[in-house]
This record gives sequence, C-alpha cells and structure tokens, in this order.
Amino acid sequence: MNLHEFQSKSILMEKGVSVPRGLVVYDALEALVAARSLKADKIVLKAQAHSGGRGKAGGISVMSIDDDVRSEAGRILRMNLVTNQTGPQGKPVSALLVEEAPQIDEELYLGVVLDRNDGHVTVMASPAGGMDIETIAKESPEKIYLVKVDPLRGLCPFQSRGLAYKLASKNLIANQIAKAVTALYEIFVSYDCTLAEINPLVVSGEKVLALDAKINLDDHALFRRPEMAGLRDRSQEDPVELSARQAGLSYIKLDGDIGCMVNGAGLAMATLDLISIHGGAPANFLDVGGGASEQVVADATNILLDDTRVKVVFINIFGGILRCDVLARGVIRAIKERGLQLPVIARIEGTNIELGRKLFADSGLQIQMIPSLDEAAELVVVKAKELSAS
Amino acid sequence: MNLHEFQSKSILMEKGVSVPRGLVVYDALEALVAARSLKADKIVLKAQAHSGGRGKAGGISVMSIDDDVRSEAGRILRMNLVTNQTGPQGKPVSALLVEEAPQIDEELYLGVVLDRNDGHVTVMASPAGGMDIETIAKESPEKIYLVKVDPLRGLCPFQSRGLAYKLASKNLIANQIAKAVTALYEIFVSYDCTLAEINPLVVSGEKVLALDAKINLDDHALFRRPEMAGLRDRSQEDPVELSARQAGLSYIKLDGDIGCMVNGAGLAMATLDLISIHGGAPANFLDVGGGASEQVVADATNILLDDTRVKVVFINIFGGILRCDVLARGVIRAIKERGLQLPVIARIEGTNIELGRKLFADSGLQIQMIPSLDEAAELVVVKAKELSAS
Amino acid sequence: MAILVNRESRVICQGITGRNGTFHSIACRDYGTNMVGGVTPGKKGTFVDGIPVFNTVEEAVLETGANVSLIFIPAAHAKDPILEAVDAGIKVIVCITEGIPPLDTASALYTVKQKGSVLIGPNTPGIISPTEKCKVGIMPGYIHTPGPVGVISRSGTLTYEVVDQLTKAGMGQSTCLGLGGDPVVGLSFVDCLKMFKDDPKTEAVVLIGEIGGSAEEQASEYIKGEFRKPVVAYVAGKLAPPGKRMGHAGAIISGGSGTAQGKIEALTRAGVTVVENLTKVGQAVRDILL
Amino acid sequence: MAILVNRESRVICQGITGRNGTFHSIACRDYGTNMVGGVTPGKKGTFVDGIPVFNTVEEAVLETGANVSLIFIPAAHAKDPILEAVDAGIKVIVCITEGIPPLDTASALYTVKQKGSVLIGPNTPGIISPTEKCKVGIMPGYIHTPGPVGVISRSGTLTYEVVDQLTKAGMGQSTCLGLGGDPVVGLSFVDCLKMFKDDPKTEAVVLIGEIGGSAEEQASEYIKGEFRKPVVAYVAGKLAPPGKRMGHAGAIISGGSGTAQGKIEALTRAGVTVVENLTKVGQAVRDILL
Repeated sequence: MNLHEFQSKSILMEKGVSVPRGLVVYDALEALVAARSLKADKIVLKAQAHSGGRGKAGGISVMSIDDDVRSEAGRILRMNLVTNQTGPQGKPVSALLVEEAPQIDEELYLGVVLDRNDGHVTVMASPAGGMDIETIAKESPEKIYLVKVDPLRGLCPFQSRGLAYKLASKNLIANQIAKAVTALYEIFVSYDCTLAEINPLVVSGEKVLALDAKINLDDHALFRRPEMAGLRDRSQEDPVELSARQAGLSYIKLDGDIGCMVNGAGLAMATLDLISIHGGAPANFLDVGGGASEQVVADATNILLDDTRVKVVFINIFGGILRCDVLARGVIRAIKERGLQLPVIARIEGTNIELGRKLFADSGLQIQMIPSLDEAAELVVVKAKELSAS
Repeated sequence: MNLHEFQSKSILMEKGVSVPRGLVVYDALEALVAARSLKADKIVLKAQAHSGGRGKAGGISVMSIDDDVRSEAGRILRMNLVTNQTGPQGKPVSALLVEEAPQIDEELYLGVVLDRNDGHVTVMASPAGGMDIETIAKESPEKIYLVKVDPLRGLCPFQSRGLAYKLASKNLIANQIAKAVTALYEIFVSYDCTLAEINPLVVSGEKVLALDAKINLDDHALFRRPEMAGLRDRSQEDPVELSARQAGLSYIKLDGDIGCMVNGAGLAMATLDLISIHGGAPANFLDVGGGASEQVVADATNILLDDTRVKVVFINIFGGILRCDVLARGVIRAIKERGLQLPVIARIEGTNIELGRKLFADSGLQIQMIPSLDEAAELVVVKAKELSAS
Repeated sequence: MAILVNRESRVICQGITGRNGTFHSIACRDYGTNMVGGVTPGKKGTFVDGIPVFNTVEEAVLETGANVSLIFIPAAHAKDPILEAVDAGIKVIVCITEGIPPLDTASALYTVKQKGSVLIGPNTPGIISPTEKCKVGIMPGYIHTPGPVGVISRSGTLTYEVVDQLTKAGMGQSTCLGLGGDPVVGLSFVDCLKMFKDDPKTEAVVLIGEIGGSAEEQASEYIKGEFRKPVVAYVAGKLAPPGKRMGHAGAIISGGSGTAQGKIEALTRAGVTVVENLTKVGQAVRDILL
Repeated sequence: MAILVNRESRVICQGITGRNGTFHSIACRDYGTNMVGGVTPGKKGTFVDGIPVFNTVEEAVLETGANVSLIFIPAAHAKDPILEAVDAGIKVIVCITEGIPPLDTASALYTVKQKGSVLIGPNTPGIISPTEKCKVGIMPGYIHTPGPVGVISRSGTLTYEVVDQLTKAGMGQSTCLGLGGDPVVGLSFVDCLKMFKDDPKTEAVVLIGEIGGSAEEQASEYIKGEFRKPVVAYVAGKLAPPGKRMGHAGAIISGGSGTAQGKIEALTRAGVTVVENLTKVGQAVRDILL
C-alpha cells in the first residue's frame, strides 16, 4: 500500500523530521487561500498521486505568490498524470499539496529498504540527492553510503551519526540529518514498510527539511497497523485490480486479449511468456493463489469474463494445495451463473486431476481440455487471432 | 527502589495479569468499609512494607468478614514490622491492602532477574511456589525451570508457553500462566527492574491470580522512567541512608561505634573487615564514591558526625579520581563549620597525597595521620574502646 | 543420497491439528516420510491419525528425536514457531506459510543462521527427495520419480510443471526444493548448488528463477567459478508487468539487476543451458543427460 | 609481555573532550600509553593537547589504526559508544563509566562477545601494564612498578591498596585490571586467569574478590583444574551489611553462593593463599615468590 507525499510527510513530522510548511487542498480556490496563508514569496504546487516523475509530467509547479496560483492549481487538480511509472492510462490527482518553496543549499538522499539478498534492512544515504540518484548509484556507487542493520539490534545512534557526518561536517546540520536517519529507520520497521525514502532531504540555511518523501507499506503486515487502512487512496488503484485483491487474488491488467487464470505467480508469469512466444498477447496476470477456495476461483472467473477486451480464456492450473476438482467447480459455477460467451481453453494437471477433468467433461460446458501446456498455449493464441480477425 | 505489593500489583494489572480484588487503605475504619465492599466471605489484610516475611511477623491476617476487621486492621497499621529481612529496627506499615482471599488450588512461582554470572535476564518458574521456594531451589533444583533470555531477541511467546506447560497441563490455565510470564518479563525490561516476582501465582478454579508480587527498580535506570519517582515511599527508608543517597553517597547503618569514611565499595567493605579483625565494630558503611567533590566529602563528614553513636571517625582514602587534596578540603571544611568533638584518624594515600597531607597538617585540626592502614585500623579500635570505657 | 532430507529424517509438523497441517502431515507420511510427531500448544496427548501431538517443539524433540520441522502456522504468528524450532535444535525448518511480514522473516532468519539451522521458505512448496522417499512439503508427490536431477526453484507451481516434464521425459529427481516466493527466504540458489555439488546422486540441476532480486546472478557467478555439473535454467517473467516500483531505493540497492533478460544473460555466460519455452525444460535435461 | 594491552596498543578515548576524558587521556599518555586519538561527535579536526579528535570511532580507526578504546561517556548514553567501538573493530574496550543501567550493559556485552572483542568494565579503574608502560584507565600510575605479579580485582580502590602494598614489598606487576563493580561486566576472573596462564611474564596472580555473584567460586574451580601459577586472594565483605535482599529470585539464581565465607572456603580448597587481613596481601605475595 502506497502513501501520498503529504501522508508520508505527516508521519515524518510525527517522528520529529522537519518538512516545508504546507497545506493539502482539494480545489483551486482553496489552493489560492492556502498559498497566501503560507506568507512565502515562492510556493510550490505538488500533485498528490502514487507515482514518481511527477515533475517531468507537469504535476509540480514552483510559482511566485503573485502568479495565478488558482488557475495553475486547477490545472494540476484536473490532470490525469501520465509519468514513466504510471503506464499510458495515468493516475488521477487526488489532492494538491501547497508548500512554501524553501531555499535549497544542498540536496541529500536518504532511503531505507529491506535488501532481499541478505535479509537486512539497509539504510542508504548520499550527499548527491535529487532526481539523479539512480544514475549516481550506477555510475558513482562510492557516493552512496550504506548501513546494513542487524535485525535484532536495530539501528544504533552511532550508525545514524556516522551516516550524518558523511553527509555534512557542520554539527548543527549533521545532528538534524542523524535525527532524520533514525526517524526514517524507525518508520520503516514500526510501519513494516517496503520503502521509506526522503529524496531530496535538503539543507536550507541552518535547517534540514524533507522536501519529498515516499513511504510504502507492506500489505502483508497491515494487520499490525489497522489504523493505516484509513490512509489507503483507492482512487489511485485500478478498480479491477482492487476488487481482485479484495477477493484474495493477485491481478494485474495488461494490454492484450487473452484472459489468463493461473495458480502461482511463477507459473502465471511463465504462462504470459509462453503466450508471447506463440505470438499472442495476454490481457492480464492473474494468480488465484495456492489455497484458493471454490468461491475465489468463481470470483477469478468473473473478473476475467467481465473484461470486455478478453477474446479467449486460458486456464492453466497445476494443482498442489489447490485441488483440480475445486478449481473445476469454481469455474463451472461462475460460467453457469452468467452463461458462457467466450471460448475457454483449459490445461489442468496435479492434485485430483481425474476428478477435475470429469467435472469439466460432465458440466456440459464448451470447455476445451488440452493436456499439453505448449499446445494449449498455441491454440489459445490461434483462437484469439481468429476472433480478432473476424 | 522498591515498590509496595499494591504498586507492583497495579503494574501487573496494567499488563493484563489478574490479581485478587482489593483496595488500599490507610486507616482501620476505611479497612472495614473496604472489606465489606469486596463482598467476599474471606478477606485478607496485608501490611504494606518493604520486606518479605510479613506473614510470620504478624503483618498478614486472613479473616472472615464477620470477624473484627477494624481492630485487626488498626493493629497492623500501627505495627512496626520486624522480620528476618528488616533488621531489629523494623519497618513502619505504610498502608494496608484489603483483598478478597481467593480459593487456592495450586501455588506457583514466577520470577525474573538479571543473572550477574552470564548477563542474561533469566525467567524462573516453578510449580512449587509459596514461602518455601528458596528451600525448593536448594534441595530440588529440578523443580525450578529457567529460561535464559537472549538480550537482543527478548522473550519469545514459545518460551512463555514452554514454561507454562511445565506448570500446568490444562490449556485454560497454561494460557494464563504464559500471559503472566510474558507480562512479568516485559515489566522487568521496560521498567529496568532488579527483580520482578510473583510468589505465589495461584490457580484458583479456572483463574490464575498473582497473590503476591514484588517489583524492585534499578536506581541507575530511573532516569528512563521519571514517572516512577512518585511511587517511592520514603517512610520505608532509613532517613540517614536516604539523605546520604541524596548527597550522592552510599551509606548503610551498622551497629558499632566507629564512623567510617572510605572511597570505593570494595575498600569500604575491606575497612569494615579490618576493624572487625582488630576487635572493633563499625557504625556504618560509607562509600564517598569515585568522583566525589569537596561538597560531597563535607556532606559525608557531617553524616558521620551527626551520628551520636559514633565515638571515633576513621577516614581511609586511596585517591584515584578522588584527589587527596579535595578530600582534605571537604573534611576540614565540615569539621571547622561545626567544631570538632570526636577524634579523627585518617589514613590517606594516592593521587595528590602530599597536598592532602599538607592541608590536614596546616588545618590546625587534631586529625591524626597514620600512613599504615593496619596500624591506623588498630589505633581506631583502641581509641573507640578507651572512649567506651571512660 | 539427497540433500537436506532423507530416509533418516525425523519430521514433525508445527500446526499439525490445523486443516493444512493435518492434510499434509498425512500426505507426507503416505509418501514415505518418517512423520514422528506434531506440535499444537494444548493438544499434548492427542494423536493425528496415529501421529502423536506435543505442546512444544522442545517436548517433541525430546520424545521423538525429531530433526526436521514442517510449519503450517498463520502468517501473523509464524515467526515464533520458526524460532521455537531453532531453539529446540531442529536443523531443517520448512515453512510453508505465505505472506509472513518480511521483517518477521528477516528477524527469524538471523537466529536460524546464527544457530546453524536451515530455513526452507517461507512461502515454499517444501522439499522432496524421491530417491529417499521423503517429502516435507505440499507438492503433489505422485509427479515425482527417483533419479539424478536436482531441482531448485523460486516458484511452487512452476516447479510442479518442470518436475512433471522431467518425470514424463524419464528424468527422475534426486531432491527438489522451493526456495520460497517471499521477499526474504532462508536459502539461495548458491546455498543449494553447494549442497548438490557434494551430492553424488545428483548429476544435473534445474534452476527455476524469476524476475526480481539477484539470486540468479549470484548463482551464475558461483556456477562459472565452481559448479561442474550441468545446469538447465528457466527464468519466468520476460513479459512480466513492470509491477510496483520500489522508488529509487529499490534501484539503488539492486544496482540495476533483476530483469529476466539480465538473469538469462548472466546464466548463459556461466555456461547454463537456458530454456526460453517453459514446456521444453524436461526435454533439455534429457538432451544433456542422455 | 602482558595481557590485553601492551607497548603496541593504539589507544583512543571516546569522550575525550569531556573533563574526565581530557584529564585521563593526558594522564595515560604521560604514563607512556600510545594515545593515538579521541572521539567526540562534531569535534573532528580539533586536538586535545595534541591528540587528534574524530567524529566517529570508525574514522579514528581508519586514520590511526586504533585497537583499544577508553570510554568516558555518561551512564545514560554509554551503551551506544561500546557498540560503536565493537563495530569499528576495536578489540579491547575499557569502559570507566559507572552506573550504566545493567540491561544496557547486558545488551552491549552480547554484541561484544559475538564479535570477539573484550569489554573491561563498566565501572572499572581500567587496565595497566607497568612492564609495557601502558595504562588505559584512571588508576594512579605512580603506585605501579614492573614485575611478575598479575592483579585482577572487582574493586577500584581496593586494587590501588593492594598494588601499593605489592610495590612497597618489591613485588612489581605485569598487568593489573579491574573487572568492574557493576552487576554485569565484560570479563570474569576465569577469563583473566586464562590470559595470565599464557603470559610468561606473570609468575603469580593476586585475585581481589568481594561478596555477591559467583565469580570467585568459578575462579576456584578453574584454578583447581588448570591454573598452575600461585594465586593469592583477598575477599572483601565478611562483615558486609546484609544489603537489600533480592527477594527469593536472587537466592534461587545464586543457589546460595555469594557470601565472603563461601568464597574464601572455595578458594582455599582450590589451593589459593587467602589473606584475611587486607594489609597483609603484599607480604603474602612476597613470601610466596621470594
């Protein structure tokens, strides 16, 4: 679950990290009032949407207080923000953050992630913050300082201090950086984040400010922070993906016309690859998961059939915990309830396979069973092309 | 810093451990009203004083609600409680805890300490709780179950469960015991205790109750829990020891007539031993500490001279951080301010010794300087005996 | 021979009285696994289809000499039983549970490594050694057959797919294990390759990777340097959706690795036979070994 | 030769710009110690009487090759600098600070031991090797003289007392160290005896114990079993006040050990010369060695 910049900044503030003065608004007139109330010469309007690259996409404006703040705010609030991270469909702008634009003397970088390779929470800091940090990481890795945190001991004050003195020599600044490092780490572990990042952390005169912040939470640990559920902004999520997740499914929309239902993320990815090898284009990634019930399978089937772009349905299941009979019952129930309009090609294998095959065979539905995965994939692609052509 | 039983129980309750219903009262009539309000057939009156062995000393009464609760409460509240732990001077009773007396099916023991030998917080549990637990520990150590807690990992739920299932087989009971174990451990570490103990933890029907509890806090860590200062009961402390501690001194009253001022706990203990070898009896243990200032030394001198039992003062200092000149200045200042009435024998050695000797010599005070520690101790004892005889 | 588990393994199931615990404990025993006990707090003295249940792992180990544990405990509480198994001296811990908060896994894993145990998973189908008739996991046993091929995978169903092909191609398996699909897991490809290197019954290894992380890149380095048995690999996710980007931090820590193409290239450079069509993996192994 | 510190030790002081840090850093250097630097966050680039100051221990180690650290940091914040020293690779850490919350010490000590470093203290006068002209602590240097006697003590001033006697009796010292007076300390008598055993310059050891704990009893066991050099011991606290009882728990965990009489008996049984009159320790050593 991703948080907006303003939500992330509010958590940082609670932990004692300074951020530029600002207000969150939802319409253009409010934006103007907010801008004036800041009593700053220069202000910045920032589109609140779950994506990086907002600046390049026109979602961030630095203005003088004498400029036409209201019009500009209106423009941003009405935007559909298309960045290099959103895909062509873009993201709506949920709110506008109106902030004073502080003097910027230096741009630093702070980030915390869990390094999958060694299982250590890793704190990263660099004196070269800002939008080019990824390039810096590739080309001048010596400018990125890392602290691997011992999972049981946690981040120690001396480690925060150590990073801070690598980024600043003045005590006044280093102490504020150390405080930000500790705060960001504590946020990461206490909120079970997948990412906690301040980029840039700016030195502004004698102050250190988090100019932008990104905090993403791990969905698997949200049960520990039920109060965070209120911060979820559903308008930033694809409605189909959202309802799929609520049904316990992992679904991602793609651009093609072959609806896929697979169990297991690995096999689901492999299925997309296989369709592609045969020249087809999947409409989605859909993993029904390991322990799906009949209901979940039925929900998955409905999600596929609801997608008007889908021309053929491809079911590829290798039953482990998910038994083939449960799968068959779920699919059959969903199709019978709505009446079948699309061709379905199923390749099933694994636990209770005989029973599953029999259920499909006895269902009276026109579901084509192909035992060979490769042949099934090929056939699906051929079918999809026929239906496209017709 | 020690807590009273009722204060310990209130912390346990906050952490979800059940205790018998009860009320704290400060006079006999209140006790009667409290007893009646509990609506229990049997009640128990418990003297609140910082000592174990209250029962044997008459500080605990189990009564029927029809007995003369008021008289008995009055008797206990007026007691000076002399137990095997208080010394002959005893302890006043600060308050009375009036509790329902629950049915007792089993008496268990739970305790948490820091094991000095290995630096591990150690959780102890035994199915044989009650007053005989120390005997059990010596004679049947297999009945005491220990968990050594990894300092970084902390106590894990499975460890609490493991202890609980060694004390009880019924799930309903074991779950409550496990909860009490976890709570007691958490209290120990979050309050920096020197001891957290529930003895006995009783099984009463389907409930598990902390019948008695003892929580002692480490004075060195009280800075982390400033709110606990309010729980200190100064009436339970010797006023001289208390004022010594407030002056930064470590002072313990003993039974003899030789007032001792020493630096360092080890040398202070050794000085007592040496006086005893020569047939004398020290009036106190007094460690002025490593970094004592002139003021602290003056305070220490006054504490010694205030003690009317003291016949001779013995100053034994081996200067390290504490410089001999600082020592001399403090002693001289205190004696000059009040006028010297008692013989003082000083043996000083160590940092700035020449300057210290000179200060004493030039002070015009009758302070006898003896370079040899053994001779000094011998002389002190002789002087004390002379003065006792005269 | 096999790696990690074998005919002598004495296996317990933590969470044996739950639905999955019961089902798979019995399925493992049916396959041939020496299931010596189970653990569910408060259920001591009961039996699951003849398998004795204990309150704690410590008790189970004392009574049965167990040295392998199969864990089915809901994600929110799964850290504790892993630590319980380690502390009781269990050497191989197979954690099936999916969706454990990664910081919990990371913390438990630290202790696992410190005490010299091995964690398979979490979010793994488990481990199976057909040659040893020992299955500690949830994979359908019947698709496996004894033979010379070791299988290491980051994905559950993808493993079944490959194993099924291998069996149908006449290529039996020595040991198959799933590393687990969670962000933090106990074993890496390299850890397993080291074990397969020393296992005389394993003549070739199939490595099933996927996008994300750098486990395949590290395996490539290791294979190039030290691994002399033939390796066939498949990497899922060439067409994978870009997924949720982890801000800059993800890119910084991964240093640009993690794409399917990058992994395929690294493996190919290390001399691994990389198969692009999933359905051809079995055949590729057959071509190499026969 | 000596134990733990010597002529080659490169010593830094954490907290060097504080009053005690400055005073004792210079006093140690005056004694002959190789004081190569100091650490006070934010004071990098400054000097304390010519000794360079760094922001972090890591920097100090990089710049000076330091391997020993002397810590003067207020008790409430002393855990962090111990960990900082360990992580920076310092092998011998001498923590003078008194009154550190014992749970902080216990937690820091865990890491110290895990990383193979040694913690002397906390609440110790430190360590001094007169033969090596190296003092890392706060003891008055002038009372020491080089010689064959090792001194291990749980008490500061009591050590000075004994060392003074030894020097006056013509018995010089190889190394003297204070274990520290806090409930949890880094080294035990046994740890130090093992080091003195292997130190050819140490011919006899004086062990200064006191009531509480079981360090002396453990030392007795070790001496009886493996330690062949003569040991003279003094145990303070025969007449000690009963002190604050630690409820039942203290008695249970100590199992009845901890009294001065018990310790004296255990040491005597182990063949140690136990001196009851503190002022006779120097003479007792002289009687044994001459």
